[in-house]
Amino acid sequence: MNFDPSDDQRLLRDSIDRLIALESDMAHRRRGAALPDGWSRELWEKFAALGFLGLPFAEADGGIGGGPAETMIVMEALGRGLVLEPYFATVVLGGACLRLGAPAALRAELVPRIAAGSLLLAFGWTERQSRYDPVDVTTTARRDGGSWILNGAKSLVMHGDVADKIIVTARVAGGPRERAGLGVFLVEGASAGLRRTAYRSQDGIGAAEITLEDVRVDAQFVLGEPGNDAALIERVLDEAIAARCAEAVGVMAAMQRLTVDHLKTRRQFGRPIGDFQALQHRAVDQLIALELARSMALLAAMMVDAPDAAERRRTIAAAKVQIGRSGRRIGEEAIQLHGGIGMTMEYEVGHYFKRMTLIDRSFGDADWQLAALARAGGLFVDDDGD
Amino acid sequence: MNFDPSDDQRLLRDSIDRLIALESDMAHRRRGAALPDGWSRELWEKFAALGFLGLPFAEADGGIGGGPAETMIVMEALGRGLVLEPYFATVVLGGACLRLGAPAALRAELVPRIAAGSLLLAFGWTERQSRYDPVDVTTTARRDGGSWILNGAKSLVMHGDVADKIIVTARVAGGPRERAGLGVFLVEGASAGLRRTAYRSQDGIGAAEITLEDVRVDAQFVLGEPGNDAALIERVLDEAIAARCAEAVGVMAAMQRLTVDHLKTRRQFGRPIGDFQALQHRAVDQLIALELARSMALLAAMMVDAPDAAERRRTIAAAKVQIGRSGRRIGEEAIQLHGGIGMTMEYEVGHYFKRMTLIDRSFGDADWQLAALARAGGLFVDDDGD
Amino acid sequence: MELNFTEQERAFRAEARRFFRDEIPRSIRDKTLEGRDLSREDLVTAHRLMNARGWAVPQWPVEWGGRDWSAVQTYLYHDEMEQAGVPPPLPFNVTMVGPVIAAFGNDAQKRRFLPAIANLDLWFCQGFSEPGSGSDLASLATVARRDGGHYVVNGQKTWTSLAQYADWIFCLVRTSAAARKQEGISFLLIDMKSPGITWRPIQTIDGGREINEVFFDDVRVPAENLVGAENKGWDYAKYLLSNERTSIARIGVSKERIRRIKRLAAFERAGGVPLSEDPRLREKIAAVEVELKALELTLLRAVASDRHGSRAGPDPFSSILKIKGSEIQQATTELLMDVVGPYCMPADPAIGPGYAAAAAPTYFNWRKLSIYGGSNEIQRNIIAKAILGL
Amino acid sequence: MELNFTEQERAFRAEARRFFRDEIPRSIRDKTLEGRDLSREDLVTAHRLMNARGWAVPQWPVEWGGRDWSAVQTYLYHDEMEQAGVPPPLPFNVTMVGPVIAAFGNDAQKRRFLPAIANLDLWFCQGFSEPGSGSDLASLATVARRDGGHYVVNGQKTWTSLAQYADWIFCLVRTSAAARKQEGISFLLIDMKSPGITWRPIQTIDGGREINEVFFDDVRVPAENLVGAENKGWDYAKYLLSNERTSIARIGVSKERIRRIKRLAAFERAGGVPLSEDPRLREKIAAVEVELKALELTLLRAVASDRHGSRAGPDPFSSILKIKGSEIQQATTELLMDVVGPYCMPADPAIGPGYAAAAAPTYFNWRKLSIYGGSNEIQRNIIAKAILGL
Repeated sequence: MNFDPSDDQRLLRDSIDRLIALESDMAHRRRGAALPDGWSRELWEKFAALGFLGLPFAEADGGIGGGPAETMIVMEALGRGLVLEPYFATVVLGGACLRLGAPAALRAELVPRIAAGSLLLAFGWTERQSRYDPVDVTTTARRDGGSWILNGAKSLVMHGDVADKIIVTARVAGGPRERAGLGVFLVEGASAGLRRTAYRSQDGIGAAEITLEDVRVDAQFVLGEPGNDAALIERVLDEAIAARCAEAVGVMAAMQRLTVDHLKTRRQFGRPIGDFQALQHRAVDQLIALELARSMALLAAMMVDAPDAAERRRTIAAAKVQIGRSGRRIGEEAIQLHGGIGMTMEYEVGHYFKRMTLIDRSFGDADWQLAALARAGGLFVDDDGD
Repeated sequence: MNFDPSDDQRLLRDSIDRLIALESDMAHRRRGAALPDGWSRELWEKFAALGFLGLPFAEADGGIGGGPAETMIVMEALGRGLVLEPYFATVVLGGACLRLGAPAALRAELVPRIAAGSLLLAFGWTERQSRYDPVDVTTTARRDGGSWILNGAKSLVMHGDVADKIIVTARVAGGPRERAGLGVFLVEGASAGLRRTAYRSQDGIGAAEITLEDVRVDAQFVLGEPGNDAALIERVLDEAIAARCAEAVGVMAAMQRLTVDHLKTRRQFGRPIGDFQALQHRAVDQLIALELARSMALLAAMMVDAPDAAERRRTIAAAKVQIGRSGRRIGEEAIQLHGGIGMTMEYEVGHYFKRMTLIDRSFGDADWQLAALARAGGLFVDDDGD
Repeated sequence: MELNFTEQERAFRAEARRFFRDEIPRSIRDKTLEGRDLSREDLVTAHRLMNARGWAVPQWPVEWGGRDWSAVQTYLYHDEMEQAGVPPPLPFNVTMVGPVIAAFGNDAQKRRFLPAIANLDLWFCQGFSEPGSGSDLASLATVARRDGGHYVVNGQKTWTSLAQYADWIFCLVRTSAAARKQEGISFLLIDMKSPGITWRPIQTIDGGREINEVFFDDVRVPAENLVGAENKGWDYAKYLLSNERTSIARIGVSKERIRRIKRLAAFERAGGVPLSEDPRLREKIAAVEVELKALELTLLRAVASDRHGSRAGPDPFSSILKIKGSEIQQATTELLMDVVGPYCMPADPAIGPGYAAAAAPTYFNWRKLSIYGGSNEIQRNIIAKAILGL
Repeated sequence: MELNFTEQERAFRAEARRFFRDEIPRSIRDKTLEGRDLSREDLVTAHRLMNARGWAVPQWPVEWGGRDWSAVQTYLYHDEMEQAGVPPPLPFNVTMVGPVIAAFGNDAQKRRFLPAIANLDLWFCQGFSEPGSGSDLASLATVARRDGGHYVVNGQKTWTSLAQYADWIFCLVRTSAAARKQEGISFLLIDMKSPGITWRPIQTIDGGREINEVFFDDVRVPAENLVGAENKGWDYAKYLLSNERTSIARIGVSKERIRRIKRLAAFERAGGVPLSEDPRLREKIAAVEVELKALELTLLRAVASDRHGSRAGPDPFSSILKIKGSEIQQATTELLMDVVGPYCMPADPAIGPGYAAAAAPTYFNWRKLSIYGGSNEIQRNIIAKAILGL
């Protein structure tokens, strides 16, 4: 057991940190947000040039061959920088769908384009009624000769506004909320019958509602094995959650640092407010919440590849619970300890607070994941060897 | 609306306060606890002489005619004094059973004896499997001519060790946990077939496990209307809960006062520890918890007589939730802020902490009552006029 | 002890309920209830309807339009107003500057300002906080230098709500560099159209543009606009802030929000079952209801023992109401997010059910409740000192 | 980054598990797991079995019986010991006085004491706290006056656990009235049979009689029993306390308790249904499990980056482990009360299921976990200063 980064990982971290420091300060973000997409294609090209966009893909497919630890390093930095670019949607979420579900030919075709920055993906897995349940799918896919015809609507598709291709879940058989009968399809964004309603989320990230009316998907764009894809979908989502946990740690660490800085510099009653013991103790509780979250984000990264899917699910649910709880506590306290200035868009901490809030509310909030964990028997089950 | 006590209530409060101050300090309590019953018959006689034992009964029955507000005043003082004597079991719980369930002749016979201090009661309503559910009764009562034959076991009967008569719930019809089919019977303590296992509770209060084997109860000792007594039992228990809420307020107020005194007198690092802002803020949170609890104890007293049983149940459940949560918080913080000394039996605060813990765990703990409240629709239902 | 409302009190509640629900336009009330923004016109309309009935300034002295209500009546009035979704009469006018002028102003000021304030013919905003003085309000640095019949004001105020609508601003300004910083502060009324005043909106994290910075650059203010005595402004400010704290509990608002959340939960489903049947959510809501009920009773205890309504002086008990009231209001914003689930995420344009749109912005915005009006930390300091004697 | 245990580490865990479960008597382990009191003999038996295997003092220097384990191994050793319900080797000997003697004692002291301490031939107790100095330990008032070849000790210690079993006591005593109170403290070893020592048990609120007051009345202590330099005792005490804090996290104890609570929940029914199927209880337990797992990983992060095992100096990170570790242990005591329900109330004789008897006493007793070893408030002060720089 060794939590220290390898030399390569250290280089990766330095590289992404440098990029974030240079290109994702508040002024850059504001400029990016004002662009038509809500983010900067220019910065995206730099991501590509530095190799970040091919990070998690196999070298054989044209990627860099990074694993969950590498993704964690990058995502934490993206959280620290409140990056608006579609890294998570394209490389992590879309990337996982391709890595785990796409046939080799399709991977060989698409991975180099992702790595080059010329292909954006999104993953539509929620629907209006589904809340956070990935098997609550009513969108249908029916076979039509060699291809599939999709009908339905996917909701809250992160970066679905800009994605060139949209990966969607659909039901090929089975009733509502049945695990059996799900499929995953790669839909061309410009398909006839696909309509998007673009919107911005509370944290400035673009997204879309997507409707599918007799949208045709050819056989080579089918991921996984239609009818049998629940496990694939859950695996992709757990991988995504682990990455979001790392992003959240970056967000929390920034809020914690900003708060301590504020306590040291803001003076009231003739001294830095960090002299007040009640505030000191609350800053300590922020730090503790951060360290617990960081630990669980690490654990989530460790478990992405775990052979036992049930154990993976339990652990990643637990990580999301801790992230949600730590994040809410750190965020609310960060605003409170900043006072009025923390409530303004002109100051950084509020932006982090909003991103953190949305991370909690995406992919199953803390309550939802806790319920899932409890149903699955909790973390310490029978005599499990540790 | 007027929360100020009337002149009579003020006199009552002064009277009980004086008695508690004189007779229920730590030294007296220690002596009482060492007696065979675990409390002082001598003090009990003073309760009688001062009229406290007849307090809630109608004057026509030989009582004083006090209502829930008067019981609240006395119970709060008993909590402040950590009284060990069986006031709650005999006068509040047993008394409510008689007032609400006994025929006039029986009341006329028994109330004067209670008021005189020569009759002790207990109420056995829980069983091994029932946890806090008063309709989960398996003890049976079957009619035998003019009398009833009881079989079964009642558990955790407060002051059941010393009670002269024990009021028990039993099932005359119906299946497990059915509301219909319950009866309430006044059992002579010396009955053939009644066996007690006496024990002391964690807070020093005596209690007993009671088994009933073909115990005969004559018709005149039947309370309520056998087969139809669920509402009576619930009414009695709600009245008891309201009284325990008041007792809890006395306990909490004592812990809060002791804590503030300790913060003012204990010196560390060259100054009273009450100078430390982190401790100040926690003492403030104790005070807030106390005031919220006091408010809900008042509300519970107001609602004991409410005509709408469902509304009464909801409100009293809510009061018990607040009492449990405030009590745990105030108690745990009181021990923590006292440090080591608070952990010792030689110092008062730990005794209060234990009593508070047991109050929470009796008559439905905070979680149980919260669940009951939520099932009943919560407190603010439709457009309820306030 | 009489622990129920009297017949008269119940009748008054019914009257208030009728008035607020029947005579304040539904379109305005719905905006409040749904967390949407109200226009200046909405606020003026509601305010003037209340004033027309004589209900805009009930807590003022009778000669200036007050009603001499009991504290319980005042409570019922607020409770019904809040539950009906009626925006309260402009607090800067009614709860803040009005009572200060009525208590400490001279006759000319009372005649000039009070009727206009009561009818919202003049809109006041508040100039207390400064970038350098938030919790430590007395450290404020905006200076008013006497120059003949005028004060010349220089400095900057911030966190000024609705300055964009305001005709006047009431300000704390430093008129003397006294030894104790509290002793050199005065309370000035300033016309927002005075040369030298500029303001700039500050966007808050919920996306709103309600608060502003206000800058004073050699602004000349007639000396007659000084309220009370020079250098005594700190006392007036404390008086004002303690009035604000009680009303900040906003129990009626929380009641209405909880009822609404429970209604909305029936429209949302999880796993095919209405969320209103989910024990977890129900218990989470019930836990907030318990605290709200406890706070309401606590307020009533304070109110019922106060025979003089809200005109009594500062009361450390009001700090308890402020702390818990703000915490409970904040808790309701989290409950609403729980109900709308992932649909709290979209911002612009709104996506998902209409009631979801305000969930996250309100959660963000209401973080202010534990910050302004004296942060909850300051309230705890007050209680520690004034009640606990620490 | 290698985020899994190595093959060797897994093998070591298995070895530790086998040893603790097969070779420490089940009767002793069950007492720990069920929250019952252990006798002196139980503690001695378990301790000596571990020492016989060379596992009583693994973190000591190798020449005195240490094992030179990696920090991960040390963690696994504690984790398996705790989960098996094995009482740890007497902490006063092994974690407290032993490492101080090994680090700061002279050769004669090491030879005389270390082997005896390691085998529990000598039982040490701790004389740090005094009635007037708890959190402010450095304000201690017990005086040791030099008189020829002896110190003469007068004063009182308190909160001394298991003094009734002890042969010796290690004490902080004041040897100089220095300007800084930390500078006049020395670290003395005192034979409990010395004339002038008396002790008195203090009953704790769980009913236990584990802690004591110890009185010193002109107790003559040979000067050779001074550890290290005179007036340098404060440094040794800080060294000692930081060792204690890490072990206080007791993650293995919490793991075992949670598993046990989940097992017991299957024996209890509410409304006819096993409590283990109640979603509310399950989620409450799961919430504690999440924090426990997070704390375990946090400890592993600290441990894995510490190549020198627990012999490294004071570490403010250990304060985090102490705070959360104590909070989680306390949370498990509430969960057990939740499971046993009203059967946490009976005390004497025990009533209800056997596993209920220790529920409330453990809840009461474990309040100490956030008080002793430097209260959680003191730990927060340490973190604020040492990590946050406030």
